[in-house]
Amino acid sequence: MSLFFAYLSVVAALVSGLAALATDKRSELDRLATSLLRRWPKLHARAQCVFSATHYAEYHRNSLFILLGVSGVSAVLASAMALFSGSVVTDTLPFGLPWLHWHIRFDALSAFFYLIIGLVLVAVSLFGPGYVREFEHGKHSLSVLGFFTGLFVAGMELVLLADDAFFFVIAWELMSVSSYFLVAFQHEQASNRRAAFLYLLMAVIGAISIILAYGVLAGFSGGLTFDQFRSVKLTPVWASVAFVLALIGFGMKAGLVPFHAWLPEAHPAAPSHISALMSGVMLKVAVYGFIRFTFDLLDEVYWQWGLVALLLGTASAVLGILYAMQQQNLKRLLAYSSVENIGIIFIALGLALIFFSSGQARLGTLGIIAALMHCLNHALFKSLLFLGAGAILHNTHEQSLENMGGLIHRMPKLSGIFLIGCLSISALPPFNGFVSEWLIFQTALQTGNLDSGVIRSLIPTASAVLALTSALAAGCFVNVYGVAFLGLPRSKHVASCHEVSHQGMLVGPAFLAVFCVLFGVFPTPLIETLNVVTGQLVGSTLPQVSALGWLWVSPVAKEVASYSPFLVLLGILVTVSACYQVFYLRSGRLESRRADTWDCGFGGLNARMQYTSTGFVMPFRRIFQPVFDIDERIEEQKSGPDGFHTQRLRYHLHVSDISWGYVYQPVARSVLGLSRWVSRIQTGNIRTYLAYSFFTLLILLWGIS
Amino acid sequence: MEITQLSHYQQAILLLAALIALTSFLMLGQSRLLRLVFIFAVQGILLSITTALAADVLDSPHLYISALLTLSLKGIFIPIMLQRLVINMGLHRDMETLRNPARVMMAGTGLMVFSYYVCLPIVKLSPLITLNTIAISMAVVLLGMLLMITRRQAVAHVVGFMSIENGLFFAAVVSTYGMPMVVELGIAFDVLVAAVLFGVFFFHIRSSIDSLDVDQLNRLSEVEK
Amino acid sequence: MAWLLALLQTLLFIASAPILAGWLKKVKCRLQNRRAPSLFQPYRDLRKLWRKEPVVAHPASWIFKATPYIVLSTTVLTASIIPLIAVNLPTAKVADVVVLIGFFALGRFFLALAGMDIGTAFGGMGSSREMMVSSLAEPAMLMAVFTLAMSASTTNLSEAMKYVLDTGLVLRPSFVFAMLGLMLVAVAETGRIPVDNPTTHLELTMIHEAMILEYSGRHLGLIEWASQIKLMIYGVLIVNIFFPWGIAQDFSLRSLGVGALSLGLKLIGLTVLLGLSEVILAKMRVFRVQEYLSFAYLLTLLGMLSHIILEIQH
Amino acid sequence: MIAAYLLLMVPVIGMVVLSWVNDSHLAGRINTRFNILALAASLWLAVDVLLKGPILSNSQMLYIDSFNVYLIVLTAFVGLTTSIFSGPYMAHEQELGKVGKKRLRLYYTMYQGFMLAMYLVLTTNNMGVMWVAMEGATLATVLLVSLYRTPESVEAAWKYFILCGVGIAQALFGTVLLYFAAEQVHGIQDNALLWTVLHEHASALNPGVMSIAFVFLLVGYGTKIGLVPLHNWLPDAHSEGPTPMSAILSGLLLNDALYAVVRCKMLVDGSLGNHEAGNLMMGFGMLSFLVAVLFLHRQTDIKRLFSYSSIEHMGLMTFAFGIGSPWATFAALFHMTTHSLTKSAIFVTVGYASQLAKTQRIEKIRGLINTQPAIGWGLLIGTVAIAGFPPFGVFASEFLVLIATMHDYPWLTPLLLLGIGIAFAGLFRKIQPMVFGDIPKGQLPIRANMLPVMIHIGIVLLLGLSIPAFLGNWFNQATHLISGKFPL
Repeated sequence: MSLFFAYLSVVAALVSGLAALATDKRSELDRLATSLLRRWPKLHARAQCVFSATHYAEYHRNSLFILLGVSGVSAVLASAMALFSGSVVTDTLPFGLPWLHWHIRFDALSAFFYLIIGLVLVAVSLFGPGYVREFEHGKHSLSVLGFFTGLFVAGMELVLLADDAFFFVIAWELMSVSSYFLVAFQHEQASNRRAAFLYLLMAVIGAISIILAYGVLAGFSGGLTFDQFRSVKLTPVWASVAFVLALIGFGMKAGLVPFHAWLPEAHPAAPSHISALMSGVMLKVAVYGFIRFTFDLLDEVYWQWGLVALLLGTASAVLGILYAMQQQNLKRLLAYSSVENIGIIFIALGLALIFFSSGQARLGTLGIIAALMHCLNHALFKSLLFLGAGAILHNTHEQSLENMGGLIHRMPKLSGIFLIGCLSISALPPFNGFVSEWLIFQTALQTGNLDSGVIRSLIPTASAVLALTSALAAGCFVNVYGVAFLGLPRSKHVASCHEVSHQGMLVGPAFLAVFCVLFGVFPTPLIETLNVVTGQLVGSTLPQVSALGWLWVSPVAKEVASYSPFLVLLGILVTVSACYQVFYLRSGRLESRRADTWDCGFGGLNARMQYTSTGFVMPFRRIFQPVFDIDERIEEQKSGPDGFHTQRLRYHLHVSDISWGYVYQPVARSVLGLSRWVSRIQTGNIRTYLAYSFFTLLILLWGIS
Repeated sequence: MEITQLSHYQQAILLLAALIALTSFLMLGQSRLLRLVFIFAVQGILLSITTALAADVLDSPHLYISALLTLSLKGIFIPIMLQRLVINMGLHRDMETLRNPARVMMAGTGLMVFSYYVCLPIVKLSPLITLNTIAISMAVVLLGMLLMITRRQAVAHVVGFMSIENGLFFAAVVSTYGMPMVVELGIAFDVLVAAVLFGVFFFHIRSSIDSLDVDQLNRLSEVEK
Repeated sequence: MAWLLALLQTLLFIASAPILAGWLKKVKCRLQNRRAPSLFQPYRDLRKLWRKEPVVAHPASWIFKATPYIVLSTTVLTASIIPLIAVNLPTAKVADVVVLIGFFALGRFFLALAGMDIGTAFGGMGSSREMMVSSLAEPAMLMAVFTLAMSASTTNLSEAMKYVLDTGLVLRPSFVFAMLGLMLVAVAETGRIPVDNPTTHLELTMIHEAMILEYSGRHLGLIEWASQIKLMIYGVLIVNIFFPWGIAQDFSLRSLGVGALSLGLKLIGLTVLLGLSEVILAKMRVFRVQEYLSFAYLLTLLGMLSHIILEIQH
Repeated sequence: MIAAYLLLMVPVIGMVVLSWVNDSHLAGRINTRFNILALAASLWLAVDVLLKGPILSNSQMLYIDSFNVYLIVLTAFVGLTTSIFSGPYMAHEQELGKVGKKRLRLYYTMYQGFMLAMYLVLTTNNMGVMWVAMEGATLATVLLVSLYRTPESVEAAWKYFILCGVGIAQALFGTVLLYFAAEQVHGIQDNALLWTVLHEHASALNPGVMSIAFVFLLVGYGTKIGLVPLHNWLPDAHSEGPTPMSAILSGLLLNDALYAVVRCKMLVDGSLGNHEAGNLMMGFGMLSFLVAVLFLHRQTDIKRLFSYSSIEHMGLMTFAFGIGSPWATFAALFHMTTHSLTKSAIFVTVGYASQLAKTQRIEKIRGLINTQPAIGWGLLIGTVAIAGFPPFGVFASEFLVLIATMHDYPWLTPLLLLGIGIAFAGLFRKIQPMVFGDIPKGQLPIRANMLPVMIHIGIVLLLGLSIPAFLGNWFNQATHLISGKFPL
C-alpha cells in the first residue's frame, strides 16, 4: 500500500511536469475542450471560463502546483505508512536493460527521506503560485520551469526507490540534469550560466565516482542489484576504495568542503522555491545515498572511514559558516550555511562509523539517528529560510542584505515566520535545530567507551569545533535577521514594500515553521520512528529514549543525559506570564512611551549610521583571517595640483573562497595546458599525418614479431 | 628449397619481384616528375608480366584477365594520363630538390630488411620459395608510403599511392595465386576511379593554391599560433 | 513535594542574586578604599526601575519589548535547573549542561536582536561584539563540560555533583584545568572587567551595555536583574561542580540548612576573588579578547588531555 | 533473401535516376523516396532474420546475422532521416549560392552511392568485397567534402582522400594475408575469403600470419574509424563538408569501419586464442578517447568540436570491444546505435544553427534558445544526450563500460573517470554560451524541419529507458557471437 502512494507521488510530479508544457497552448486546449464537452452544457460553460484568456494563466499555474502538492502529500502518506508498519516492499519495473529491470525497494530509510521530500514539497507547492506569477511576463516561459521542476522532484523520489545500481544512477543524474536546467533558468546573466556549468560539471564527476564505487561492488558480486551487493564480502583494501569513491561522489553532491564551490553559486541562481527544494532536499538525497552505501551495502566498516568523514564534516561545518557570514547576498549566505549543516550531518555519520567499527552498536545508532534527525530539521528550516528569502525578493526585488532593513514593520507576518527559521537554524533550545545538535553532542560525549586514545582525544576537539560552529551560526543569523528585518530601511524599495499579498506565500513557510516548533518541542515520537529506520538499517535501536516518559528525551540512559523540551517551553511561558503579571498589570499598566532614539545630542540619525552586515561580521573576518581570500583596498582619488586634498574615498572589499585558488583553478589550468600540448599533433601538414600512420604501422609490426 | 631446384618460371617470378623492388627504390630517388611517372609505368608492366607468368604456372585462367587489366590500367592508361597532366600543368620543368637523398635511400634499405624480418614466420610456413616474395611486396608497400612522406609534389603522392596498389596486387598474385574474380574487378575499378579523381583534384588544388606543393595545404591546423 | 522544594530553591536563587551583586560592589569599593553602598542597594535600584515608565524608540518593534521578558525567563529557567542547595531535584532532569549553554545562547540571541532593533551604531556594535565573544567562549565552555562528562560519564548536573561527592576529595588535574578555564569563560560571558566593563557607557568599549543602551524603566530593571542572576549562576556552577561538599543530598531541614550555609560561604569567597581580579586587571582591547579566550580553550583542552592521558588506566 | 538483394538494388537504381534529375527540389524528394524504399527493404530483412535467424544467401555472397542486422536497419533509418534534413538544407544552400545545380546533382548521386557502399559492407560475407565497398564509400564522399570549393574544403578533401587511400591500402594487404592464411588450411580452397567459412576454421588458421594480418587490418580500418594516431583527416572532413554529409559520415561510416574491425577480431581471436587483438584495440581505444577528449577544449568550429566528440565515442567503443567481456561487448553494440542516432541528430541541429548564425565559429553563435527555441533546445538536449546523461541511451552503455572496466581492468578506471569528466567540461563549456544568453542583433529564425531531430532523440530516450525485447535479444546473440558468453 505504501508503495502505491510512493508511485502516486512520482507520477503526480511527472504529470505536473508534462502539464507545464501546456502553458502557451491555450487556444488548442480551448478548442479541444469545447468540442469534447458539447453534450454537457454545465461542464461546457465551466470549461469556457477555465480556458478563457484571462483566467487560463491563473488556473494553469495553480494546477501545476496543486499536482506538486498532491505529490508531496502522497509522499508523506507513503512514508507514514511504511514507517509505522515497518515493512519493506520490493518491486521491479519493466524499464532498464533487458536482463536488469529497474528494482524498487521502499524500506524505512527511503520512507524517512520520502517524508522530508513530502513536507518540503507541500510547502513549496503552497508558496509556488504567488512567487511564480512574476516569471509569467518575464522572458522565460513558465513551461520550462514547470517541466523541469516536475522532472527534478520525480528524479529525487526515484533515487530513494532505486534498488539496483543502474536505476539508482539513472535517477541520480535525472535529478542533476533537471536541476541544471532550473539553475540555468534565468540565463541572461552570465553568472547564472557559469554557476549552472560548474554545477553540472561537479554533478558529472560525482556521478562517475558513484558509478565506479558501485563498479567495485559489481566487480566482486557479479551482478548489479543491491541485494547482490549486500551479500558480497570485500577485502579491507577494496572496501576502502569503494568507500572513498562513494564519499567523493556523494560528498560532491552534498557539498562537503573540498567539493562545495558549486553550491553557493548554483542555489542563488535558481528561483527561490527551487533553491529551497535543492538546498533542503537534494543535499539530503545525497546524504541518503551515502548512508545507503556505507551502512547498508558495505557489510563491514572501519574506524579510519569514520575519522575521514569526521574530519571532512568538521572542516565543512566551520568553513561553511565562516564563509556564510561574509556573504552579502542572502541566498548565497543560506547556501553556504547548507554546507555547514551538511558538515554537521557528516560529523554525526563519522561518529556513527567510529562507534560501529569499535563494536558500540547502540552509540553508532545514536549517531545515525542524530544525523537523520538533522537532515529532517535542516530540510525544514533551510527551506523555510529560502522561501522567506524568496518572498523578500518577490516584494522588494532586493537580494543583498546591504539594502534591506526595517522589514519587520512592513512585513510583520513574514518576519515572524523568518524569526522561527533563524532560531531553529541557530540551534536554540525549544526549536528543532537544537535537538539534533544536542543528540550529536551526546554521541560525541560517549567517547569514554572507545579504546584507542587518539580517537578519544580527537572527538572532543571535533565537538569543540562543532560548538564554535553553532555559536557562529547564531551570530550569522542574528546578523541576517538584525540587518534585514530590524532597524531602519536602507533603500527605497525596502522602505516602500508591503506585506506578502498572496496567501500561499505565507502559508507555505508557516507550515514549515509549525513543524520546526513541533519537532523541537516533541522530539521523542520522531526518535521512536527513527528507531524503526535504524532497526532495519543496522539492526539496533535506542530503547532508552522515552525512559522518562514521552515528554523527555534520554538518548543513552536516564541518568546519563535527559532533556525535556516541552517542560522548557512551559517554564519559559510560565515565567514570561508571571513577569508580565507582576511588572505590567499589577504595577499600574504603565504603557511604554515612544520617543526619539539616543543620538548623543548630535541629532539626525539616519539609515546609513546603522551597522551593515559587513560591519557586523568584521570581527569574525579579522579573527579568522587566514581562512578567507580577502581583497580589501581603499582607493583614494586625489585632486588639486600636487594631490593634496582627496576628492573621493572608495572602500573596496571582496571576500572569496580559498578553495577556488587551491582546488579549482589549478585543475582547470592543468587541463587547458594539457590540451594545448596535445593539440600540437594536428599540425595541418599531410606529410606529418602520413608519417604518423607509417610509424604506427612499423611500431605495431615490430611489437608483434 | 634452393633457387636452383626451382623451375625456370619460378625463377623468372623471383627475378621480376626483384626488378619491381628496384623500380620502387628508383622512384624514391627521382627528382623529375616525368621520369617518376615513367618508372611507375615500368613497374606496372613488370607487374602484368609476373601476373601472366603466374597464370600459366598455376593454370588459373582468370589471372590472364587480371594481367591484361593491370597492363592496360597501370601500365598504359594511368601513366599517360599523369604525364599529360604534368605537361599541361607545366610542372615537367621544375626540379624538386630532394632534401637528403642518401638518408632516404638508407631508410629504404632498412625498410626492406625490416619487412623481411616481419615476414619471417610466414616464409618458414611452407617450402614454397615464392613465399619470400611476400616480404618484397610488403617492402614495396612500405616504400610507396615512404615516397609519399618524403616528396612535396601532389603528383608524387599519387604515384606513391599507385605504387602501393601495385605492391598489394603483387602480394595477391604471388601469395594466393590471385584473389577471386569479383574482388579483382572491384580493386581494379576502385583504382581506376581513384586515378580519375586524382586528375579532378589536381585542377581544384591548382585553382585554390595555384601550386601543387603539398606543404602549402596547412590552413586547417590547430597548433598554438 | 520535590517540585515545591525545586520552586522554593529557584525563588531563593533569583532573590539572592542582587545581594551577590551588592556584595561584589562592596568588595570592589573596599579594595579601592571607597565607601561602598549598602548590600541591598541593588534591590532599591531594581524596585525604582520596575516602577518607572519605559521609553521605547520609534523604530523599535515588538522584539525590543519582548526581549526583557524572554531574557529573564531563560535565566530563571537556567537557575531552576542548577542544584543550589540540594541535589537530585526533579527540575535537574529537565535539561543537562549542554542545554544550559543553549539557554544562554537563546537569551543572548534575543538581546543581540534587541540591540539591533533600534537601528543605531551602538546596538549594532554591541551585538556584533557580543556574538564574537560568545562564539569564541563556547568551545572552551564545551571542552570544560567534556572533561567533566568524561570522568563523571554524565552531563546531568546533579548526577555529576553526586559523582564528585561520592568519589570524595580527589585532586584531579583535569578538574583543575577545567575550573580555571570555566572561570575565564565565566568572566567573558558575564561581561566582567578584563573582557567588558559593565559600568562604563563609553561608546567604543562597552559590549553588554551597548545592547541595552536604549532600555529604560521596567525593561531595564528586568535585564539588570537577569544579568545579576547570570553572574550568580556562573558562581554557583563553578562552586557546586568543583567543590560540592556540603550540598544537601536528602531533603531534611538540617541538611538543607548546612547546604545553604556552605554555598553562602563558598560564594562569598569566590566573589572576593572576582572583585580582586576586577580591581587588578584593566579592560583589554576588543581584539585581545581573542587570545584571552583561546587561552581559556587551551586550558580546558589540557584538562581533557590530562584526563585521557593521566586519569584512565589503559 | 530477396530483401537483401532488393536492399542493394534500391541505391543502385537511385544513383542512376538521380544522376539524370536536374531540379534540386525534385532530386531531394526522390532521394528521400529511395531511402524510404531502402528502409522498407531493411525492415523486411530484419523481420526475416527475426523469424528465421541468421540468413546465408545461396551464393554465399551475403550473410546477415544478429550482429549486422540492427546495423543495417540503423543505417537505412539514419540515411532516411538525414535525407529528409538534407532536402531543404541543400535547397537553402543553393539559394545562398554556395552550391551550383550541377554539383547538387553530383551530391545526390554520391549520396545514394555512399548508401550502397554502406549496405554492401554490412551485408557482404566476402572480406574482399567488404574492402572494395569500404574503398567505394571513401571515393563517394571525397567529392562531397570539396562540394563548396573553398580552399579549406579542397585541402580537407585531398587529405581525406590520401590518408584514407593509404589506410585502406594497408587494409587490403591485411585481407591478402588473411586470404593467404586461409589458403594454407587444406579444408577451404575455393571460397577462402568468406567470413562464415573462415569463422568455422578460425582455430586452424596460422597464428603468426593472422597477427600480422590483424595489425594491417586494424591500422587500415582504424584510419577509417578515426583512432588517434590516424585520425587527422576526420575533423577536417567533417567541418568542411556539407552538414548532412558529416551527419551520415559520423553516424554510419565510423560504425561500419568498427564493424569490419570487429569481424576481423573475431577471426583473429579464434586463431590466436590469447587476448592480443583485444589488447591492441583497448590500447588504441583508450588513446583516442583521452586525446580526443583533450582536443575538445581547443575547438573554435562547432562541427570540428562534434567530430572530435565522434572520435572520443569511437575510441570508447573500440576500447569496449577490446575488453571483450559480455558486459563490455553489449555496451559497445548498444553504444553504436545510440551514438549514431544522437550524433546525426546533433549534426542536423548544428547545421541549422550555423545557417541561423551564418557562421560555424562558436564564439559568434549566441542566444539560440531565445532566437529559435526548437534549434536551441534541440542542440542542448542533444549535447546532454551525447555527454552521457541517463534518461538517454548513451548513458547506459557508458555505465556498462565503466562497470566492465572496473570488473576486469580496475587500474584503467581513473583514466575513464578523468576522460568523461574532461569531455563533459570541454563540450558544455562551448555549447552553453551558444544556447543561452541574449539574441545578437540581426539574428532571425530560419525555416527548420526539426522532425528528424525529434525522432532521433525520442528513440534514444526510449532506448535509454527500456530496450525493446527483439533488440535486446539481438544484442545478446551478437554478444554471445563475439565474446562467447551471454551478459547475465
